Amino acid sequence: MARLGRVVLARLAGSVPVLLIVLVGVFLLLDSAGGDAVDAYLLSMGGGDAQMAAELRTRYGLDGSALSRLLFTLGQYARGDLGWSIALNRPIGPVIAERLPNTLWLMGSATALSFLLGSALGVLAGRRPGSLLDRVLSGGSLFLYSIPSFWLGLVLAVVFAVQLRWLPVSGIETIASGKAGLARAADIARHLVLPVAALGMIYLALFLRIMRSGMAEAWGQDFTLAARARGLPDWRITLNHAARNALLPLVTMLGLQSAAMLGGSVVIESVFAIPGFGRLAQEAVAGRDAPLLLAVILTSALMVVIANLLVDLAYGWLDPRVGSGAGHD
Amino acid sequence: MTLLVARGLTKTYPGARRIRALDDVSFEIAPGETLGLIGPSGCGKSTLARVLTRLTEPDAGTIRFGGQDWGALKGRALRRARGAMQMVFQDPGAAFHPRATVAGALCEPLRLHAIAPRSDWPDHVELLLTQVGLSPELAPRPLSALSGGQRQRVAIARAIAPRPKLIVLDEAVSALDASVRARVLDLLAQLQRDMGLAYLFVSHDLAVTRALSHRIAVMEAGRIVETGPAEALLAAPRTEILRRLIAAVPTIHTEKVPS
Amino acid sequence: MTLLLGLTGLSVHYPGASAPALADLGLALFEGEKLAIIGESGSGKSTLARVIAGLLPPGSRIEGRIDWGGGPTPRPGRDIGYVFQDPGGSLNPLLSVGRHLTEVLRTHLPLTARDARARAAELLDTVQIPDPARALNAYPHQFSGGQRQRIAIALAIAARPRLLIADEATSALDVLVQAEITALLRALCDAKGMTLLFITHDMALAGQLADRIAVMHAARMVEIGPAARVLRAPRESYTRSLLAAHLDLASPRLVGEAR
Amino acid sequence: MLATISRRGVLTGTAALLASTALPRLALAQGGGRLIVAADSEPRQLNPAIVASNGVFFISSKVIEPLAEASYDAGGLKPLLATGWEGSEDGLSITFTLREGVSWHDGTPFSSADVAFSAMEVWKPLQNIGRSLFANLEAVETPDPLTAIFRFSKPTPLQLIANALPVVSSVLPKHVYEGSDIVENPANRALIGTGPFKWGDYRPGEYYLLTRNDSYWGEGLPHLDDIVFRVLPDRAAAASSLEAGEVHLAAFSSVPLADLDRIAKVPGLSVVTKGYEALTYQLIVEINHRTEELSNLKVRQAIAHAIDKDFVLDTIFLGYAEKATGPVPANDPTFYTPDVTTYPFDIAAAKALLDEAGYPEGPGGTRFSLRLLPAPYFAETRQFGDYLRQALAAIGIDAQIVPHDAAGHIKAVYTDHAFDLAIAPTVFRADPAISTTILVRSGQPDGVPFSNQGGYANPELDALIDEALVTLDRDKRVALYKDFQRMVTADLPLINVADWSFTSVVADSVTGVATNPRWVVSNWAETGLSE
Amino acid sequence: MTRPFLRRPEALLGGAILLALILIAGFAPLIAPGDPLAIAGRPLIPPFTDAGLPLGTDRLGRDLLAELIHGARTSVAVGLSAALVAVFAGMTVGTAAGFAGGAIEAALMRIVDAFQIVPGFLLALAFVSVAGPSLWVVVLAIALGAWTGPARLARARVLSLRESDFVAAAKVMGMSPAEIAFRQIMPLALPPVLAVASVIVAAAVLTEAALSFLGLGDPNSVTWGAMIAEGRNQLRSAAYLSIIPGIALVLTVISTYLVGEALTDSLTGRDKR
Repeated sequence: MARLGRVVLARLAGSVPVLLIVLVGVFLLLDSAGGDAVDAYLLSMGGGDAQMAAELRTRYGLDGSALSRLLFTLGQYARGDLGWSIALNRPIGPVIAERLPNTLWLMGSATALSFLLGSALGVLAGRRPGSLLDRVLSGGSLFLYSIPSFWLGLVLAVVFAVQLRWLPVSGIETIASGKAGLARAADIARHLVLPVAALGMIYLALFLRIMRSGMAEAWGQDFTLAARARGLPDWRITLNHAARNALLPLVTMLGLQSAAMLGGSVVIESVFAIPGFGRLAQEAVAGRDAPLLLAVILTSALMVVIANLLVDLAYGWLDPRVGSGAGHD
Repeated sequence: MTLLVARGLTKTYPGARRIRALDDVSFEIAPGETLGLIGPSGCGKSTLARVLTRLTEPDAGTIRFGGQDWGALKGRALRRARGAMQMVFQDPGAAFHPRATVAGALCEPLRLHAIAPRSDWPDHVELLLTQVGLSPELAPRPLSALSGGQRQRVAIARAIAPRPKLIVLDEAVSALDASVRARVLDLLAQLQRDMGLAYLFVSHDLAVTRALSHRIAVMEAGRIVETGPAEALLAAPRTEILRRLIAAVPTIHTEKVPS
Repeated sequence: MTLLLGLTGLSVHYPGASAPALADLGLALFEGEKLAIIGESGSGKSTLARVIAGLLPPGSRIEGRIDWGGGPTPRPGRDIGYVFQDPGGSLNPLLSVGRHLTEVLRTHLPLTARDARARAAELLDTVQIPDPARALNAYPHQFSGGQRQRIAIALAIAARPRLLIADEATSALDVLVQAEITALLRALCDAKGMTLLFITHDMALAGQLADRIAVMHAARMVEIGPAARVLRAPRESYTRSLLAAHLDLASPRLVGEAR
Repeated sequence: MLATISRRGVLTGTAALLASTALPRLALAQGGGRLIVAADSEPRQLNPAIVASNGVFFISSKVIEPLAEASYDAGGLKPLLATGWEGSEDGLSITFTLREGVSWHDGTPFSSADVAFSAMEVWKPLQNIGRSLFANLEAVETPDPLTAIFRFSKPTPLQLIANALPVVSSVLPKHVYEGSDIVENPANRALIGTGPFKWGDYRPGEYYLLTRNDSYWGEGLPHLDDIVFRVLPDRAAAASSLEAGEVHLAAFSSVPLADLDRIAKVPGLSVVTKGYEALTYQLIVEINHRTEELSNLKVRQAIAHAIDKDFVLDTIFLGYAEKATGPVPANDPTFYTPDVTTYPFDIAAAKALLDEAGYPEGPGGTRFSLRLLPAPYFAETRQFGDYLRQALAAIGIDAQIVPHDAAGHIKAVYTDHAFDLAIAPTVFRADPAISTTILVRSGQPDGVPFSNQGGYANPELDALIDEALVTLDRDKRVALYKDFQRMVTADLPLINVADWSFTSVVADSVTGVATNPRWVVSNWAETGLSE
Repeated sequence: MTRPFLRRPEALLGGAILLALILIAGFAPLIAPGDPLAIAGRPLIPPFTDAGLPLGTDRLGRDLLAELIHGARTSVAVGLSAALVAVFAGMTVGTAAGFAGGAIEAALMRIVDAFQIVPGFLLALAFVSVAGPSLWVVVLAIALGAWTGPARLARARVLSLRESDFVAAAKVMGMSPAEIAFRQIMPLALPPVLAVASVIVAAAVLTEAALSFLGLGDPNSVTWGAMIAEGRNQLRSAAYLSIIPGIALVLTVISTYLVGEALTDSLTGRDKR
């Protein structure tokens, strides 16, 4: 375990320069924008006078140079402080802590669903490439893959929430319900069904296709032929030999897609009114709140780094040729 | 006068196991001579071939070739001098640009070493193809349309195009079927006689090496453990490794059948 | 001599290919004999091995008859063991050697998990893998090429098949290892009374191992007979040309002795 | 005054009124219950005394009350924390009589000291509207706990202050704010007021929870147990939440106009247009007079002629708006006059004016090009932008839409002046002096949103605006503002296109809806739930 | 054996749809002359009820068919341009990194990493909000999140090709590094990148739609995403407003995938057995 800890720490340390590039880039982007946090604030007030704007800029330190503001923010990070959000008028740390779980739930469930179902269906499709089942699953996945997730979300909401009233329309849990423990978990789960379906479908299709083509590739390899020559039962060759090997590119793809999934959740959060990272980022951009946007991007990037690390560890565990996960690159 | 003198070549590959691929290797090759280099897989013979052709830089050691400090040549000077030392690879499928045609592949050395004006290239290509026993009609064909044996002949034609003094043959016939291999070996021997070429013939196959080599060097674990004239060496092996290599050659227990 | 397998008028077409991979082939294989099939690349020798083991790709068209003497159609793995050319490729890189072996053992034999593991260790011992108990937990990439081929042989013979097919089982190996594996195959067949179908492109190897030799050329079997007779007095010109191309330490050299 | 600004809305509004008040539901409504309301935004500053805007009032007006609220009754005002107000003859003071027996949510009694503190320490120095409105406020005297006397340095019309009261006079507890940094006081995030509801909880991005104030001064009020504002920034989500029965009320047109017809037919839901009469929004075309072509009155008139207001009303507002004739909306009972220059839709006239102005059609029919910046924060302003582009194309003006997000738009128009035409949704706040004259008065410093940033300067108009500001006589003041409307429509510093207000979609179970002209931003003490 | 590209039925189907789309996009001004945003009739005419306006009109009375046709133009243009920018940038950086090695490679790959760990859509969102949603900004924003894939692919391919025999042969022949890099290796590194280009095109079309859906599209041109976003508010009352552009979108993306998949198979020699 100590070794694993070191590996994790080393990876996180190694990503520091990358994160720095990200932070500086995003800061410069937002800094070049027309309008600042005070413009956004004045809009929300319905106007104000020039002196007021000047006072506000001084109050929020917006009158300093871009460099000094960047250094100030980075200095805060070095002290483990995420800073103060101008747009929300709150410290950023707690905001992130409130929103992160929602996005994680959405993303995590969508990933789990699409990965499990996608790989299982991919095995079915890839078992006999070219068969009727394969054609149906491949065609179906291509269709799912081509549907914009926001559109799917809209339709699902209309059908299942508004018409049938089986599931809630939006939100992450019943507001101020006072529920706790299992009842709350069940409530959150009910709220997640539709957004997870909308977000997960496209990745389900993606994973299905990758698994299927991985299977097709595995069938062309000597070891599956050798397994047939050894008289192993069909299911065993499919699962233990072909599928197991086809899982490797899928796991790699899981890492590569983690950033994209996080991005995809932005639109879904908007459709289903889930207060998550995507909405926070939109609010940050709209409010020209550089510290908040930086914190959101930093946290997302960290999440992606961690997701990739987990994927690498899983890869190392799946593939004995790769060391404990540290050596895989 | 020797064509090539290698002294103290040493090469260690970095990495976890730090394999010493070449360990103080020294040898000579005379003009027009074939030196066979034999050894089990992993003994370092391919590394030696790559070090000689300057595809890999040694950690230590010197190479003199054609009176020049070959190992010290750099950049443009090296590229210009390369015409004198060519190489033929094991896999005739991988040694050409995947989209090359026969003529295209053969024109590259002509252009790079200014062997002939552009207008004369077609004639040279035709000549080269004839020299390696191929029909000039193959010239416009893509290499991927040729058989393995034909491709290896084109590789040899490409190697002789810049009129080299030495050709390094790295397992050059190992991937070929026996009957094709025999004919390619005949071709190599004939080119040597006609052009006065020297060969470094790297192979794991003792029988093949013996057939083409004047002298043989035996490698084991990065070192040359035994060198000598081919027949004499095989008649009286001094090292265990050579004895084992000899014993491993499958023999048909019968007199040769007249063909 | 009991007939193990009879092939009559056997032809094979691969899907999408115009020319047959095997054409009108007849063969009788007897119990306990060692038959070598030789031929150059594309001659159909591997197709022959695969059609017998039932390993042709789906969509292949088979004509003619395959008759199994004494009993029902054998099951691959249980009644027919198959060793492939590439020892690396035929093992699943993600499964331990132990898993490979127990998987085969428990598929074909009524063994408990513990017994299967013990049996697996014995098998590894039989094919001379050092420290079998530890080897069970190791993965294919941790072994050398020769050892991997030994493991592949252990897998092929795990269920004590009547017929062992070795499809170019030694040609991807180093010369020194090649001899050891050949010896192992011979010893195993002799000890267990297995019939051996040995596919190779090497005349001499066939001669060393086989009782009978069949020569394939362009999808047809051109000659079959006792090994000594085929090698000593080939009836077909193709066989003669193959023999002529064969090189061993007694073959005439192509170059003069070193000056 | 029962002004309903929608032609089609009269019916639905009345129907809803019937449904909610004519039936004896009020009696049933005493049962309390939880009202769930869709909220489309989360204001960063929730204190209504600092930020006097509808987004803030929507939530905070239930907790913190002003001195008076708008009313349908004659006089237009209903007393809340103040029971009476009286101006002096010289216009230099206004005396407020305060309500007895009011206490803050923390139990402390409410007194004139709180009003004095709010006026001098918050409204005058900090509040977006108060900063100009109370610029001349010198002191607030508190002779006794129930009397507050506002003293001004210049004559100040009582009419103006009274009209502004619902918006500018939210009273803060002195004991909570005194001596602190008022803008950053923690109480701004957990409001303490005198209102019918107490601050409950806030989960950013999810909801605000307000709970019943059991010791509210109003007899038997409020009816509801609590109010939940559910954050639903997405307009379609608000509609489906209503349909799914997850939300009782969506205000501020959070249900898209285009969906109203359908949703009005959903059983159990009604569309209500009442309750916004004092919250009139004006769709205006802001003009950058620095642009050479636009400095020409004929060009401005041509543009005014090119706009088909009927189309705008029917298609963009689907009837939920009224044609604007000038800078004061027709539904204002006091200041409005229809006697102004009007610009009927007339393409030929528009073209002729452009020809006269010296901008003939070039090759391809284009006379000149303009940058058009529609404000991005309302669907209607964006759609009108799309329409205006087409309308201008018809008279040979090539308008390219320059898109910005909200903050970018504010900066581009009001600070950088990087526009030729802009489309803004300004608010008419019951008196032209509060936020209307600033749109045309010269001398506004750069960077002030919703003010004259088009570089328009008309000394005559400026003088009129200044005069009206210190005119105490009611009738004279009204007359001055009628002149103001005539001058603006004649010279077109900007073009008023339409006046619109919002709609609410309300579940039939909600009672006490639209009981005053600022209903959605009032305290909802009388709102209840039946069943 | 790889089947030639044109002998695959799915490729033919996809290719036919895509070709039709490109033709429609190219000749949009001829098929539907005039400004597609012009008001053509009464608002909200349902489809197939008015011969003059076969697909009906939208909320402002604009001809839906004209919008759809011109929307194809935007979608195709944005998809192709974004993919082009991404592939070009990715190839350049990836090839440079693969060849240069050492510190330059490390630095370039850190930048690639940086772009890869930031959710591309977040980045696009921020970029478009800040730079203002013109078509080129949208193209750039999409490319910003898409170029890392081609960069990694190109680098990996260059790294493996660098070690291959034919490169060694070219070296031994005396070819200069620059010639090896650009004449020998570059053309071979292109096919796998081109193969993913179709995925990038499809993803770009979807991303553009998503951005427009969130209100970040160029208001001066018609886009299908914006049409869906517009129609979304009438999803229940006039569903056709978002269903019609939705179908167009799905068709475009599917056909791009089909063509891309067939292209990948023939370019990389992969084939379904």
